[in-house]
Amino acid sequence: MSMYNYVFRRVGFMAVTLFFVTLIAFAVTNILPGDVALLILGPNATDQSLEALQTQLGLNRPLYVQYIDWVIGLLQGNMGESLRFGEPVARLIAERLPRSMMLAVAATLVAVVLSVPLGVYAAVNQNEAPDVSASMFAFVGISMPIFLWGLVFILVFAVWLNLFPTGGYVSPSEDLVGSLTRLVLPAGAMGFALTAYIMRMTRSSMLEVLSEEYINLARAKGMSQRVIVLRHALKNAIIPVITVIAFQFSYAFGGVVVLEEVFFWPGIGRLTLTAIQSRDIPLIQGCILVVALIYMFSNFAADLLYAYFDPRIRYGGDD
Amino acid sequence: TGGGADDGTTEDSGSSGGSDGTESTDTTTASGGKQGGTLQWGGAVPVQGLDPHIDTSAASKRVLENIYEEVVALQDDYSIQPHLAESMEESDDNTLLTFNLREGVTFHNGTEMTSEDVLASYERVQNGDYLATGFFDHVEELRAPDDYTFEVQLTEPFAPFLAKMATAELSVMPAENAEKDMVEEPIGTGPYKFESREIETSFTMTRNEDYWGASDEDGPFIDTIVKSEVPDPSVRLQSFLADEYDFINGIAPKDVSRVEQAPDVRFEKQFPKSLVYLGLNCDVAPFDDKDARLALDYAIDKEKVAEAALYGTGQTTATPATPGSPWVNPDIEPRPRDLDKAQEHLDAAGMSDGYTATFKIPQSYPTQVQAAEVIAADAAEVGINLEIQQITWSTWLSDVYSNRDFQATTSSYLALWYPDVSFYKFLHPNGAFFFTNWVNEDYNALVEEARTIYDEQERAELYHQATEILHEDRAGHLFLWWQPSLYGAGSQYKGDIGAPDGSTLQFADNWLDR
Amino acid sequence: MSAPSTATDGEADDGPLLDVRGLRTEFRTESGPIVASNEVSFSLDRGETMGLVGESGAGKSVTARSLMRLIDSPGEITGGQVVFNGEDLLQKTEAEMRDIRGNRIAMIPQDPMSSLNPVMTVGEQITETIRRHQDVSKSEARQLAVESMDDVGIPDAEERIDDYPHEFSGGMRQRVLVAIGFSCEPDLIIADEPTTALDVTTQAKILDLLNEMQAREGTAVLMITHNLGVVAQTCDHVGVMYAGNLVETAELGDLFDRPRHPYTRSLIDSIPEVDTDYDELPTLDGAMPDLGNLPSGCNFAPRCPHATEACRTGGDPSLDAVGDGSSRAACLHADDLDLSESTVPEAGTGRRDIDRTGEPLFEVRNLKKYFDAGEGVFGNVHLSWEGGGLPTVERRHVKAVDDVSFDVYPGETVGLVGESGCGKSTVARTALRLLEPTDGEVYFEGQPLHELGSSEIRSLRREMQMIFQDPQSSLNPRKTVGQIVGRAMEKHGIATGEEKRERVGDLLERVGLSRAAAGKYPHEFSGGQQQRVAIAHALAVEPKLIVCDEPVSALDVSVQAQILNLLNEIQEEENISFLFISHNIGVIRHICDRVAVMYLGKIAEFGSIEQVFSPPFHPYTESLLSAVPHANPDRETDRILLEGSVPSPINPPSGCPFQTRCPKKIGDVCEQDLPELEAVDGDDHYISCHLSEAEMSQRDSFITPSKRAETRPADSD
Amino acid sequence: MATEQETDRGRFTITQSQRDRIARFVRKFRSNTKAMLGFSIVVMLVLVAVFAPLIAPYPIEQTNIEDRSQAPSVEHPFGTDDLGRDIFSRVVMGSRISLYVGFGAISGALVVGAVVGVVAGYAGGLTDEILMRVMDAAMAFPPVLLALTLLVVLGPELSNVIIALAFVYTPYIARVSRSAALAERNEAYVEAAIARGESDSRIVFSEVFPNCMAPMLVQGSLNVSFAILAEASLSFLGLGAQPPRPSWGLMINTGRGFMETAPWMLLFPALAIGIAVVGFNMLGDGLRDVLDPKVEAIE
Ligand SMILES: Nc1ncnc2c1ncn2[C@@H]1O[C@H](COP(=O)(O)OP(=O)(O)OP(=O)(O)O)[C@@H](O)[C@H]1O
Ligand SMILES: Nc1ncnc2c1ncn2[C@@H]1O[C@H](COP(=O)(O)OP(=O)(O)OP(=O)(O)O)[C@@H](O)[C@H]1O
Ligand SMILES: [Mg+2]
Ligand SMILES: [Mg+2]
Repeated sequence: MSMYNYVFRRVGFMAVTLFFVTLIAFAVTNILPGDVALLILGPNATDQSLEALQTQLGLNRPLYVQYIDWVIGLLQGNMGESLRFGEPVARLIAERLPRSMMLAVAATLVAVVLSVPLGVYAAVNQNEAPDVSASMFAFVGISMPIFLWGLVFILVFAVWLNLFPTGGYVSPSEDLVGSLTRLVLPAGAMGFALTAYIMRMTRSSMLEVLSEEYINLARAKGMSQRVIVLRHALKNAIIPVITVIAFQFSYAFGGVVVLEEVFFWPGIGRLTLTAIQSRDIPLIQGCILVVALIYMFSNFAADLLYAYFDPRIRYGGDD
Repeated sequence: TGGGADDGTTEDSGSSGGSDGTESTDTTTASGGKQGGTLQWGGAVPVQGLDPHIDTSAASKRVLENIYEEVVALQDDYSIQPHLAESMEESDDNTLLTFNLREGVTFHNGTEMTSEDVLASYERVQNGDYLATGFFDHVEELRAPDDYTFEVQLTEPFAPFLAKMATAELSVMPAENAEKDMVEEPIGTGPYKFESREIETSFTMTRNEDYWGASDEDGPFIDTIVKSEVPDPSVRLQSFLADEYDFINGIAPKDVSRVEQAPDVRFEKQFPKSLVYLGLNCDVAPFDDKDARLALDYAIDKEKVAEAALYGTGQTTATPATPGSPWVNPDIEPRPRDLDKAQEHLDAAGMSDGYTATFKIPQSYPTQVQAAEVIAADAAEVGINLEIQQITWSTWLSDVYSNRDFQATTSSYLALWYPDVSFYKFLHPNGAFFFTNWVNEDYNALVEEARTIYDEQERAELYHQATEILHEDRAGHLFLWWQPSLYGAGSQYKGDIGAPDGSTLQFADNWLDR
Repeated sequence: MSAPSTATDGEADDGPLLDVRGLRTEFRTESGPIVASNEVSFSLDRGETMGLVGESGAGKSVTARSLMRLIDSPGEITGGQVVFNGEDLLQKTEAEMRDIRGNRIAMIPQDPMSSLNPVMTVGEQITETIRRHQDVSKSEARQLAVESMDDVGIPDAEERIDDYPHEFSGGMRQRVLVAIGFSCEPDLIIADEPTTALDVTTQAKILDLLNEMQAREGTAVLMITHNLGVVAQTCDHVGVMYAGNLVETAELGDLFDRPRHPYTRSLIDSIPEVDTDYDELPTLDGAMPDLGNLPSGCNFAPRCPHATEACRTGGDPSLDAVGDGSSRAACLHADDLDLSESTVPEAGTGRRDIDRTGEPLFEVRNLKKYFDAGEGVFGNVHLSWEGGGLPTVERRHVKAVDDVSFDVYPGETVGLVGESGCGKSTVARTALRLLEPTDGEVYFEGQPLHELGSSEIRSLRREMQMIFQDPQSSLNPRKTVGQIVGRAMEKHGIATGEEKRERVGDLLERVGLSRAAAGKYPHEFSGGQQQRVAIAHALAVEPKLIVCDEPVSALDVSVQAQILNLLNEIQEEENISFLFISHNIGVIRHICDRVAVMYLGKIAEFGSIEQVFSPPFHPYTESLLSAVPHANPDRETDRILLEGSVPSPINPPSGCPFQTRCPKKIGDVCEQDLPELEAVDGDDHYISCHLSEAEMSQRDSFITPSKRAETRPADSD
Repeated sequence: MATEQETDRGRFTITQSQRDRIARFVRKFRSNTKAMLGFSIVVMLVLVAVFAPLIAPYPIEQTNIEDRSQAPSVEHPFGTDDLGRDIFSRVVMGSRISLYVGFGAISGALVVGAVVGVVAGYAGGLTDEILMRVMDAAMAFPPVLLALTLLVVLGPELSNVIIALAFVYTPYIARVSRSAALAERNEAYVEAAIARGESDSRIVFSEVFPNCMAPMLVQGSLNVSFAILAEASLSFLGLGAQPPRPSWGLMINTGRGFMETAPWMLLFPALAIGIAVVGFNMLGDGLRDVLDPKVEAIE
């Protein structure tokens, strides 16, 4: 019952946010300097042909009309055509998105696998050696820009140790092993950088939960430390962590912009960068919109997971 | 706009269609000695458009030159010889060009090439809006009197036309394709066939089994060529050294010594590839003042700039003419650094304390960024404050080139083996790539005249004079250096690397010896 | 059910079940060590109940947790013995302790809302205890859990066992906690304020349950509370704690008849009792000292009316037997003092009469306030899946206040009483237009507040002030007391500059603080002092009406009495009217002239104190009054225990809102018709009920005015 | 808005209890290792930045090709870069850029974010809903990506980097200050102020705002480190600080090409960034521990 209401409400929020997302995406790209028509026609174009193309593309209509048209197009699944590639934006994105997804998911997995146990361990041993070293580890992870970790990982694991390829992408359907070996370094580098935040959240969430009354009661019931930590505390502590994980997942999509460049991973990050560098406005709009959508949907998924983990929401206790 | 262009300006840009597909699987079949194998190529700049008539980028040409061919072709000695034509004739007044086409040349789609196809390809350019369209202002008529004869009737003697015919801008495609505005799947007659590509990711070509020119000596040998797009030079080099590629292009000058020292690696250098220059906008202050330009010229130590950026792989110059060609004026040298003279010119310009100007550098060229830093540091010593702004290539195109909204910039031309391009396209107000706003009527008259002259000696004389004017008047193009193409290949990679024009690649006579 | 007891039966039968000797627990804090439990000694026999009372921070909980060795860093048990079943628990290993916790010694915590793990079903939380300590299978454990839920009176235990805690009401959750406590048939249960967080009606039920369970299982109980009423109703023995020490222990009767420690006396006296009538509550000045900074003599000496020079020096006295009764006290003068008499002055004259002939100062007519249910702008939009097919969208409202009318005359105190969530605070806020009313009219001195614009309202605010429940939260932590109080004067142009400072100083003295308090920040004061600052803030603008929303609920009894006295005093001097909200019947009884009893957003009964506390009663009023625990062990009230819990204000029941729980429900009429609030016995007593007056008058009055002495039977010695 | 008590004694004299408050804060702060370490690093950075011209032994822009890519030595403790410039001097001067960007961007974000957040949190209802949805929407774009796009619009200048990053981090601050304001909104002192007849704007800025500062400070401090990292990423992509400015990000970008031949070109600027980022992170973390009563209760 209440779960439906909860979802219903989240969808409502998302719709409003989505509206602003499209507005921002449109606004930001439409103040980009550089004449689209000129970019299409190239430097040799004449003034007449420029003007003709501008009219043809509808570039000299009022902005709000262009916005409405764009949104209507979006609703019909039409994101326009890339100026740079001359292909439908949607197709370009659809081709690359799964790869970035693969990278972001793998990175998030690496981060979660590293950080959640570490955070729990740190919280349980608060202010002691394990806590301090976990913090240190986390600090190292966030102390450098992600691309630098990418470079370091390449140098160490690919060039010096020659364990993994330096980069590139192979489709898993073609060559699963090759695909996975190429995934290791970028996912590792990004996962490493994401670890800190998730760990920090796990730790503080865990600390908070450990000071809850029901934990005291569990101890008063004679439960062992292990049961208390794993059964009573973690289940509660993980709930806010989910939000952070979702956030980091979408953050990973931001990180891929640079990281994909380093590992020449042909995902949406590189596409976006190309689009920005060549001022391919429809493509920029499409890319940042899609990345923003991923943010929104991963948050939405987090909200659902949240509800799944938290029976108060699942069975409606909030109203 | 007048005048076509030979090569584009740099190795970027372009807008054109393309197609996509998935990568093919590697199948290495060795049938006899050199034949077979898959070449893994770590490429510097991603392949751009696939329409040879419109795409200006060298990156596209590096692959398209293996797929498309032209009626005539450039040779290593910069001479032009018939290629798809068996022979050619020029009338005495140089206005009628007659070509006897080869028989038995087939396109990749299996149809035979005839003069219809050549005619259709040329008419496409003539009637469309392509790179070489401007050259057809000098064409009176195109004719295909029979299946294997093709004629070009010029309105007047126009030397650059034949040279243009040797470039991809006039490559031959099937008539049915020539009717299309945009070619998405390239079909040519060349030794390699287009297989598939994924934009910004990879490009695959396969050997053309039915290539008309196939031979045991000249290939083509390699079955499949896979170009992986790896724009970052460090990453590319690292991957190459980790044996992930047989071959890479675009080695950064700073890494040359590393590649040279690496075991089992072939280092190849092809000089010259391109000319890098400092562009000054002669329409706006401060560079509308010749003395201000000269002050900057004297302030810069060009040897040092070239050394800083190129690590000894390049060569400074004061002329746009290709080194070693007859067009080079041997008497003109780059101005040596002389701070006193610089100050004199500043005084003359009424800017004794120097001046400030923005310095827009396309960020995708690390050598130019490095050079800019040294130039700015040198200039600062006489009070000339150049504020570096890194900009993207498209910003460069729209702001600097198109709107001419800049004060100083750097850019490059690809190897300009044909002098008209060097002297006309960039420096004549009617040139296709004129943007520094430097106008000198004497100079213009000289380069215009040169276009109609077929005698090498005579033309060279005109270009030598033009160079003098460029130098004395301190044109908006302040030439910095000529730089080479730098390639690395595994020791298994055999054959000559590169193409006569210095910037593209021809793989036909290359093979893999694994 | 063989519990692995650590003691042999023989041993256990010898001594007391629990013998605590010189227990000492310290906390190391930044500002030095705090001894939260100092030399605490007491013993407890099998099946007995001992109460541990004292003000907040006295060390009750720390003592209880020390018994179970549940003290965490930075705390540490630094001395003493806890002999349980003949064995010293302090010598046991952690693993051995784990076998005892929840098994031989169980705990019932204070707050049912936060003591159950929200992500585990109640069943899981009960069975895990059982399986931890008993060698039973999963299904057996589940069966046992169902039984124990049955035992504590959770209906439909079989179905509800898989529910999550939030699906239970507060009272039901407390039952679950009781079930967990008793699930392994422990020898000792430590109940730390098990009913403090509950409404009176629920509290009464839980106390009954505890008594019943204890009687059945023969379990000993250590009952921690600050409510002497609870002690009087449940305990055999009492220990009184003050500043980390046990200052008196005695059998229940002895403690109330003849307290031996002056602190105990004051504690008993400070409680406003429902059945007595006094002008001024006896108070205990000052507050409990900071445990990190104890006085050099007897800890209580600074507040003690009987303190002598000897008390102020020479350390804290030890707990020694006094007289020939069961009492032990830690007082130098325990033998000399006779504290059997209350220090309360002779029964008072009651509250002065109010002239209600003129216009009321404040009048509320048919006030309604509906909130959007849920959070956020879309919060109240609700998908309804009823009726099958496609869901329909509804907007849902919390009917927090639904048609409430009352008035307040100058100089009068009108009380609003009712259980948590019935809408008291909302009435107050809406009437003052801190919230926009959904409907209804509010007049202040004849001016229609509901029609005024926001700037007019703002200037009227000078006349109407508010005091809140949580004094700490009602004072901006970043401003000094002087700034807070002075701001109000400045705002309404009462005084500025030097004059303002002067007045602030006067005002602070008026509410019992020093002038120097103006320069301090709120956090430097105790709760009681903070509430004084809040009162000064309210008084600063010389209002005619002050709305007090539970102004004393967060305070300890001794401090509570001080504040109530202060409010009464101020009213007398300034002729201010109060709208006084409380759920504490005793407090209402003491401070109000008239009272409105609220239930589910509506007024059930309205009239003067005498009228409301005497028949005829609204059935809800009756059960509310009957449920109040009296701090008098000899008094038994015939309590009416209400079934179920308060329905949701989103979907209130049809007809009479109380019909779902009413013990006197007469039938369909209650379910269908909403009773009017009608005058009974004279024109100013209103009851909203379908019952006849006779049916509502079957019980005696809850108050016997001016007969305090008579209701205290144990005066003779 | 100081009361007479304060103004009489002069604005900058502090009362005893203020002194106690500060002393308490200082004591807690000093006993928190993380906070102290972070604070020391930040102070050190600020000192280096302020005295950079005195510390740096060489001019930072003069190129010297003969001395290019020298390994660390006595004359050049951090070595020289590919144009022969002293890396130590450049790293020292670079601290100015990083701090300028970090502080500049985050001060901007703090001003706007705090106002938006506090107003939204206080006003509630539709205002809150709309403001927060806008912030959500802005947050949906990854910071570096959004900053990148903005920089293409604004042009690659340091001041634009600051503007872009301020824009990008505003929603983060707004979110934090909103939830702080929301919590404060429920405190009775706000209602007391309404009951006293205060105007909304005064309540927001004089009552609620000061109480929301702590979480904003924490978030701000963490965001400074994000901004420093983001500047590096933007420089990596060519849109941050412009050469020959000694931006750490720019130096890393150049240095990465020399990772194997002249690793010091990368190492020292990277270390500098790492230290700065860790410093601000620790400071933020530590501040959170010190300022958050809940954490205090736990520890
Ligand atoms: N973890 C701790 N750290 C420091 N001091 C503590 C800690 N726990 C308790 N104390 C101190 O011990 C004293 C006694 O606390 P305790 O919780 O036992 O009081 P209480 O009598 O149960 O009060 P209440 O009625 O408020 O529950 C308090 O003054 C408190 O300051
Ligand atoms: N701002 C609000 N939004 C939605 N519902 C509210 C709001 N404020 C109060 N309510 C609801 O209105 C009802 C009455 O609340 P109110 O605070 O007036 O009760 P109360 O009698 O003062 O209770 P308590 O004794 O717990 O203070 C409750 O169900 C509460 O949940
Ligand atoms: Mg307690
Ligand atoms: Mg209330």
